[in-house]
Amino acid sequence: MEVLYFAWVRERIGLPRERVETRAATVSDLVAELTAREERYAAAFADLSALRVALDQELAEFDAPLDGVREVAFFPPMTGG
Amino acid sequence: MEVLYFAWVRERIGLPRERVETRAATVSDLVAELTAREERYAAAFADLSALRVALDQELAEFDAPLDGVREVAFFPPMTGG
Amino acid sequence: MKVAVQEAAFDLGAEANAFAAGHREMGAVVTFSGLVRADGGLAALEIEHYPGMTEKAIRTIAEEARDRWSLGDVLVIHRHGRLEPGEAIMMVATAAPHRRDAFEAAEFLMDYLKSRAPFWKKEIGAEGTAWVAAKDEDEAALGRW
Amino acid sequence: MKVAVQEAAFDLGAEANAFAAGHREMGAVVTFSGLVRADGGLAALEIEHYPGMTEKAIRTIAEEARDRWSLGDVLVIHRHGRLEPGEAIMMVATAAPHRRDAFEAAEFLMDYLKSRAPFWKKEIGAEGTAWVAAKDEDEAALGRW
Repeated sequence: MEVLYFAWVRERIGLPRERVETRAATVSDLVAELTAREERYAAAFADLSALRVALDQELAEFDAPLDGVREVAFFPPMTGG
Repeated sequence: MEVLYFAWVRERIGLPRERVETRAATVSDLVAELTAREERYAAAFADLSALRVALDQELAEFDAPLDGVREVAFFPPMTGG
Repeated sequence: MKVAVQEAAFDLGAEANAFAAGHREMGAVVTFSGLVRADGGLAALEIEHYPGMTEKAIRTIAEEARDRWSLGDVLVIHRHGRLEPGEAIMMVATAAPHRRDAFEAAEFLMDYLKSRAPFWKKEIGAEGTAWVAAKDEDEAALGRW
Repeated sequence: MKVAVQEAAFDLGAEANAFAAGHREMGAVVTFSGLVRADGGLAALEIEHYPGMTEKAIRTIAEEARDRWSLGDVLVIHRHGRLEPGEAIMMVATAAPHRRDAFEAAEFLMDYLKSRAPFWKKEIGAEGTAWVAAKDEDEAALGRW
């Protein structure tokens, strides 16, 4: 699946998007996998309460299943307007 | 004092303003004086709940004293905006 | 603070731009404009006002808004005379550091202008003319503040 | 309904005029514009967004507003990229037969755009850059609706 990062999540991880091959069942599982990879992921995902996630461009919860999802995006709370 | 009429009050009485010599103590007394004058005044002042009054260009109540007042205006509830 | 009571038409967009440009230290600008509705049958609106009292009443309302909310500035323009359907009757604008202040102050201004500034509207239709009646809900709206 | 997510600057007044002109049957038009505050030290604002999701999220919010209030139309413009102090970041406009609907829908749009549309602001100052943190009060504002 495609995994996208925005704002300081993007800056900490150091790239805006990447293709990830995973069998993670939920967003939380995916976060655990990424966190285990490298320090920069661990830094980005250190505090999930400061993060939001979208699945196929819709806001979702961290316990949401990834079944059939093609695009996951992680970002901080939004500050538009 | 100067007495001014606006909107349908002006139309019923048939003039926008007039000079009135009066010893009326309150707005209500002035209304009673005018009402007694002619039918067109009686028609304009028939329902005081449908009227508003301003004394020297400030909204006031019908029991307000006229002491020192130079300009009295009668009009329907306002419909600006 | 700019208050204008005028017969001439005004350019809503140009006024909004000029107002916003004057407040570079403010983050939020709200405008409200009241337009003559192009309803079936309405040929024109005739607005009467009370010269002298009108400006005073609007300034009092605008000052009250500035006391109640944290505002950078307030603009009120209100026309009188004859207006055609689609024309702007009036506008208010508020500039504030925060959006909630700008919104609330603009609503407050509108609620008070509606029932406390001496304007009267007459509708001119194909079948005659009629003074617009004040609505109970407009008087009731003042109770919010 | 017009939704624009764009890098280019827009003319607030021209947009407001075009929007109002398109709604001659509506009596009330409200606009909100968010401007980059010319605060001490801020050199620019950099706005990042999530292409694809952004337009969708804004449309969803605008449709919700149209379901909840009696509205003639809704306009949302939001910029991304680099903005200088004093520039307009975004605007919303609502047209309605009655002013309360126009005001409430505009506030609703702003509250939701603020916390539910995928934009992130970064402040660029003389001493470095900093992502703008979301405010608890912005999340809390959604509870009103």
